[in-house]
Amino acid sequence: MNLQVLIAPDRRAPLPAPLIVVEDVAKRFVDGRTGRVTAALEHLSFAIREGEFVCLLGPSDCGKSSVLDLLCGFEQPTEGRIVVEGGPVGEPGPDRGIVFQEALLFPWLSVFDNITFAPRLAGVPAALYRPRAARLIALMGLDGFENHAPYELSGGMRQRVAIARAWISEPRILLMDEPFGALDAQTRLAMQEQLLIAREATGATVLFVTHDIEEALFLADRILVLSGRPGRVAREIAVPFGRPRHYEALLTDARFGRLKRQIVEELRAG
Amino acid sequence: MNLQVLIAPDRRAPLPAPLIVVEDVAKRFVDGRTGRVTAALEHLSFAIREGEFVCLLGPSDCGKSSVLDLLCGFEQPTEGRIVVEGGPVGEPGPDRGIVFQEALLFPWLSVFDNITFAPRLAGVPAALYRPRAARLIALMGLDGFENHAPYELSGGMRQRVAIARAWISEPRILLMDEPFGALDAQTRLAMQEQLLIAREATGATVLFVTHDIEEALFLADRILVLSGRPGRVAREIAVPFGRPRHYEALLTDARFGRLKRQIVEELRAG
Amino acid sequence: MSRLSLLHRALLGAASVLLMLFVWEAASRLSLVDTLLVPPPSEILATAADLMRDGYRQTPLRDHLLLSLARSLAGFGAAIVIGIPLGIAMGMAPVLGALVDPFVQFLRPLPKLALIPLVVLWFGIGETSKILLIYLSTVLTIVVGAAAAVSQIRRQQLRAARALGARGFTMFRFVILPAILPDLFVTVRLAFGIGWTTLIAAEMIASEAGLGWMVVNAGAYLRTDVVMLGIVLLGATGYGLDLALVGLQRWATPWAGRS
Amino acid sequence: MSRLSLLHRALLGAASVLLMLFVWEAASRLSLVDTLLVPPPSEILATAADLMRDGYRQTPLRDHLLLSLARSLAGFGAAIVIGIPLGIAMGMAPVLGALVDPFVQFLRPLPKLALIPLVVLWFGIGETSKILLIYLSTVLTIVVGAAAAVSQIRRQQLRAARALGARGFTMFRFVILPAILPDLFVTVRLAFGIGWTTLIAAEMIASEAGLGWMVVNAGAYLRTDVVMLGIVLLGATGYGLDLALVGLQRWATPWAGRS
Amino acid sequence: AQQGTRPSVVRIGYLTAPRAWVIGKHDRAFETALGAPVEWILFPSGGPALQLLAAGKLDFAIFGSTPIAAGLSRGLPIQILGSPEVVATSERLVVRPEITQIKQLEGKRIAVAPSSTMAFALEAVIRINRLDPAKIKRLPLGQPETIAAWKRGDIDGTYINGPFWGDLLGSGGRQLLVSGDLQPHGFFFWNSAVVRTDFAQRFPETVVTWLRTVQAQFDRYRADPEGVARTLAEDFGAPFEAVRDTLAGLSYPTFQEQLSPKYWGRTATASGAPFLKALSDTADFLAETGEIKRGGIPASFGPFVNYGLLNRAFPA
Ligand SMILES: Nc1ncnc2c1ncn2[C@@H]1O[C@H](COP(=O)(O)OP(=O)(O)OP(=O)(O)O)[C@@H](O)[C@H]1O
Ligand SMILES: Nc1ncnc2c1ncn2[C@@H]1O[C@H](COP(=O)(O)OP(=O)(O)OP(=O)(O)O)[C@@H](O)[C@H]1O
Ligand SMILES: [Mg+2]
Ligand SMILES: [Mg+2]
Repeated sequence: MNLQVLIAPDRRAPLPAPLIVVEDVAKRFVDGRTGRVTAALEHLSFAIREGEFVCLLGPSDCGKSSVLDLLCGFEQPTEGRIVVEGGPVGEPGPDRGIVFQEALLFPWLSVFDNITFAPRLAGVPAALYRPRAARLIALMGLDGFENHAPYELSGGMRQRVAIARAWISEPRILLMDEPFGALDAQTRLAMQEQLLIAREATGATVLFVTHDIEEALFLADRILVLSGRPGRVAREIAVPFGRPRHYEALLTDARFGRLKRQIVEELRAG
Repeated sequence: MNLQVLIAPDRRAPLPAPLIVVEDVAKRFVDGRTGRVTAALEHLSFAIREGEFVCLLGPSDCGKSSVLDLLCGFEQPTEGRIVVEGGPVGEPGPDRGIVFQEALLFPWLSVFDNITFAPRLAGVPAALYRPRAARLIALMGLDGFENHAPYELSGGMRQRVAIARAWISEPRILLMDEPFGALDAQTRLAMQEQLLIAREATGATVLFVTHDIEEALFLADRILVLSGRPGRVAREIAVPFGRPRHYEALLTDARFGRLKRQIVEELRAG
Repeated sequence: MSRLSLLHRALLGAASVLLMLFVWEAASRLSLVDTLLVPPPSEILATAADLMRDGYRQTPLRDHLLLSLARSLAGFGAAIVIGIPLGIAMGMAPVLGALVDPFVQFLRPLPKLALIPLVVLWFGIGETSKILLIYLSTVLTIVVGAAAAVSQIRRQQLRAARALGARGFTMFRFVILPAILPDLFVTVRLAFGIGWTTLIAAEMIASEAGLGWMVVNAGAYLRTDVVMLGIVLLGATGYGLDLALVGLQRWATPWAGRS
Repeated sequence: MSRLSLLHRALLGAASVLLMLFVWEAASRLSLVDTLLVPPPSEILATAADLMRDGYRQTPLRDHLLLSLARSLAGFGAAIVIGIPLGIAMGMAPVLGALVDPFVQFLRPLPKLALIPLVVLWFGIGETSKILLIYLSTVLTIVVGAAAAVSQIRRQQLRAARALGARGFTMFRFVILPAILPDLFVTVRLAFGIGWTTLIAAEMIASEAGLGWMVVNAGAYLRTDVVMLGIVLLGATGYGLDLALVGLQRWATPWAGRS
Repeated sequence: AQQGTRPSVVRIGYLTAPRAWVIGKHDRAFETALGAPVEWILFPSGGPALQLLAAGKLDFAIFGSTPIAAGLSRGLPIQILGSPEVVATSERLVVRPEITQIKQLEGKRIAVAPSSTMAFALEAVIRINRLDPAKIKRLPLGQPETIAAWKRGDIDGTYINGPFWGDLLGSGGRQLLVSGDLQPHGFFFWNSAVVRTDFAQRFPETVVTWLRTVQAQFDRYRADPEGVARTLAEDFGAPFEAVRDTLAGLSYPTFQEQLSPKYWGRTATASGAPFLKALSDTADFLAETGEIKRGGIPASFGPFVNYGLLNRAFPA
């Protein structure tokens, strides 16, 4: 399971500039019929440098998914400004890999066709995407399910297909919304390790939403802890561990337990 | 958050008889067009006594959701026999509370109407279900969202509404498929505690699917560890902790760590 | 896809209609179209003024319109009230569906003109027959649309409903009906178009008023100005009713596309 | 809801049709229905045998049927090929939709009989006009159905597609079209019913063959046996085509209700 | 094509109902005579015929005087070429047996096919017998529907053409009168031959030949009514008796007769020949009921009759 799926030269810049800037953003949803306002985010500010791995951690409904929607350009901020790659947020494309909280597979496509959707659309030759797809299918434990329809999959399988579908294009920016939420501990660990390996290879910038503190500590360069709704950055934590990381080693690291407790308290307070 | 939601006399029998019996069950799915067979379960056998709290633990796609579908009568076993409450599996009703892996809320109903769906259908007077619904809404942290539509909720909120919707009828049997999967650690812990309290009060029999070993150890009387696909019971573990349980206490309990490691190994082997 | 506000839609629509009318009038003036068969908008307008003042065959223009509307809405209302439950029942109970389906599918594509003698034989020449013909032409479409919509509800959603105790009527009323509501609106819009189309056939039964009758009658005498006026009124009324249905749909099914 | 196999459906349907035919024949023999206007099945069968041998107005019965089928399928095929992309485009681009909508909604509910003079004026009395009339009556329904289906696709699904690079044509071809396929089948079934209904109107344009023409022509001579035979053939063919569409739908959209 | 040359195709419209002259379609008599291919175009009633003519899809047609009066009042560019078929017994007023006198029609419900010569004939009956038009409920109803309504007892009578009256008379209906009975009162109902004006201008010779050919067909019918009826019945897939009776229900004055002062005369006179006057009466009646605009009715229909070509085809 230690395949290097996404093979590309290390593009990590020597002096990384902010790739994503979120400045004093508020997002309020107005119900079309009643006019009722739900504030999801208020005064949210953060920046992500190129090549950084940032985890967004926060309680349920604090606005994590809303942040991703804003960064993808699916929603517009009610207030504030968002800059991605030096400009306004454009339409997302396969260079920005997105894993939604739901799998959102195309029900009319097989597992294989779902995974290869983006390269096929982009006209990438089959000779190029086929081996990549095969490796991802093996990696995701989907062997033998290539021709299954999405409705024939288990919940966790669907999520894995969605991950493979986003990864196959080797995106420079990865936005992932609780991608490993429906996976058991072992599968999840394998996925986490693969994600780190792939990131190492491509130098992709990752914004990773999770509600699992240990996961955030294992993966991230930096953790943004959001407050409860309406979300804003309650705390920013630089993760001190070097890379590559090993889960077993981390568990015995004193800083790991301390940071975890710190975050738990932060979350409890927010 | 320590409300006793489901108030009912303790119906736990002194000598509990098996309420659910699964005997050598196989479940294979046949693709309607290609005839391709996917074996989800093979030689699955277990029994659950009345009032028991059993966790179903297993890797992704080992057939956990399929087991619930069989117990609900939504699917028929390809082989083997299932007995629920002494008879064949009947249509599920509100006396059997089910929380699906997906929230499956009714999109045309508000949060409140989703939660009170079953009692309203059953003709329970509003005076009776309203206070129960109010307590559940508070418990689930949904205050102020009573009139929101499901599509205005976050992923975790949707799951909490689905849980409230199943709990409001105080079911004698609770079948839950990774109900707390999309929740952050803190919310999840609160939910787990509430589930135990409610169960204590009603004496409900619970079958709880999870991929989280600690969750299983915290909640269950007994854990059924399933093998990888096709699933069968690889191991049965009686959880030795007394009740009421406290998470902090468990974490320091030596048996907790040992059991956890045991299960991890079991899963890795399966 | 993104939505325009209804006002915005209406303005854009009005603009494109005005442009079309302008082109039509210009084409007539330049003799690019035959004005005997296709009178220009100005002449149609004059005829409209005429008929509003004097009526067409003793009946004021407004009454022709109202009578046709009343007939359609009666037939259409009955079709909704009967067609939706029947369609849902056929969708919910496949055996019932299989038994009734041949009749529905047999009758549905039948030209309603061909049914006129039978309708008269069994239901006479009064309003009943006219309304019945409109009813027949819409109810079958609604039945098919409703039954098809039922078969597209997510199974998991239905399982969730069953697990919460929904059965038979409660399943129909509280789960299936709302679940197919967005689809039903489409079906009802399509069915309404069909019903309105049938107006002419319906008003061939011993009518002396109504837009459909007016169009046929005027056509027999080459009163193409009246025919065109009738067509414009039929089309515009149909369009107006469709707009109303779309507005109702937006209001009634805010979750469509977001469930 | 659970599905019956197509064979099972067909058997149940056949049983209920046979029962109906039996009741009809019995009612005729007992003089409960007027046999002049409603000849019994046995007489219709005799007429069918007659017309198969000698033809109706020099044209074999089979050719009437085939001609009508060819006309409908041509109009209908054109309607599908043009209506689906147009409807989807209107659904995808709301401004386009708002501009075109008035014409679609105006034309859609227009009785096709009323359009015959215009169609004849612009397209003559040949096959073009007949096919055009059937085309017109179906394409607008398909456009509306397709546009409405687009607006019901889950937004999140479209977002996922956009995130994977689907835009414009690729969005249309690889996402929207398959996403609305189950709905499209329903729309097409409903539209086909409408197109078949229009056959009579279409074959009123200077025809000398075709089922619709046969029904109208025989009516003028009180040949109710031929009229009834025509009705039965029209209905049965419509039913058969609908069955074929349902079969195709099941085969083509196995995910319907399970996405 | 230049004036005087032959048209590349001649388009002839004919009614769904059986007509004697259509026997010429059966043996291609028109093709032979005209020396040009002929397209036979079927239309179900006068209204569609007007539309086909207006759209320029027909060159010749023979159909009812009522729609022709309406079409001319709308400025339809056609010319009248006589009246080879005059309604005699083919259209009849049939009522319930208890109605024995025309006066009893008051308070009754009479079905009549809308915008047909019969609708006009019913009005003539009312006028001739000084009935109160307000007291007679006239129901516009197609013929098969009329049969159905009769069987239900929804109507008390109908002015109807063959073969439909056959069944009504067979089931106890009483025939009060036929259209021919109205002729002494100056009410004529007939089918005119018409030609598109521009066609007549471009191909006068063809019009002349066509007229003679039409006359030849009627002559054939007169010589052998049964044989023509049989051939037509086979062609039309209609019962022989129905065709025979329908054909026999019309009278067929020759063109020579039509050009006599009893019908059209040989020139457009100011006083108006009976048929010209009947055409004006028809138009007036239509204007009265609101079907056509009074302003559109020509002072005389004389200018719309192509006396020139008629005289050339059938010199006195
Ligand atoms: N379309 C919408 N209309 C109204 N309110 C919305 C909408 N989308 C999100 N919200 C609200 O915004 C808040 C944040 O939602 P969001 O989905 O971003 O939370 P989240 O942090 O992703 O939660 P979870 O961990 O449960 O997925 C919630 O209170 C939710 O109700
Ligand atoms: N309708 C179906 N048709 C074909 N195969 C199916 C169907 N439903 C489930 N399966 C297969 O059965 C196996 C078990 O699925 P199930 O959903 O029970 O797994 P699970 O243990 O719940 O997994 P997860 O934790 O990922 O939700 C999977 O391999 C899946 O592909
Ligand atoms: Mg979320
Ligand atoms: Mg599962």
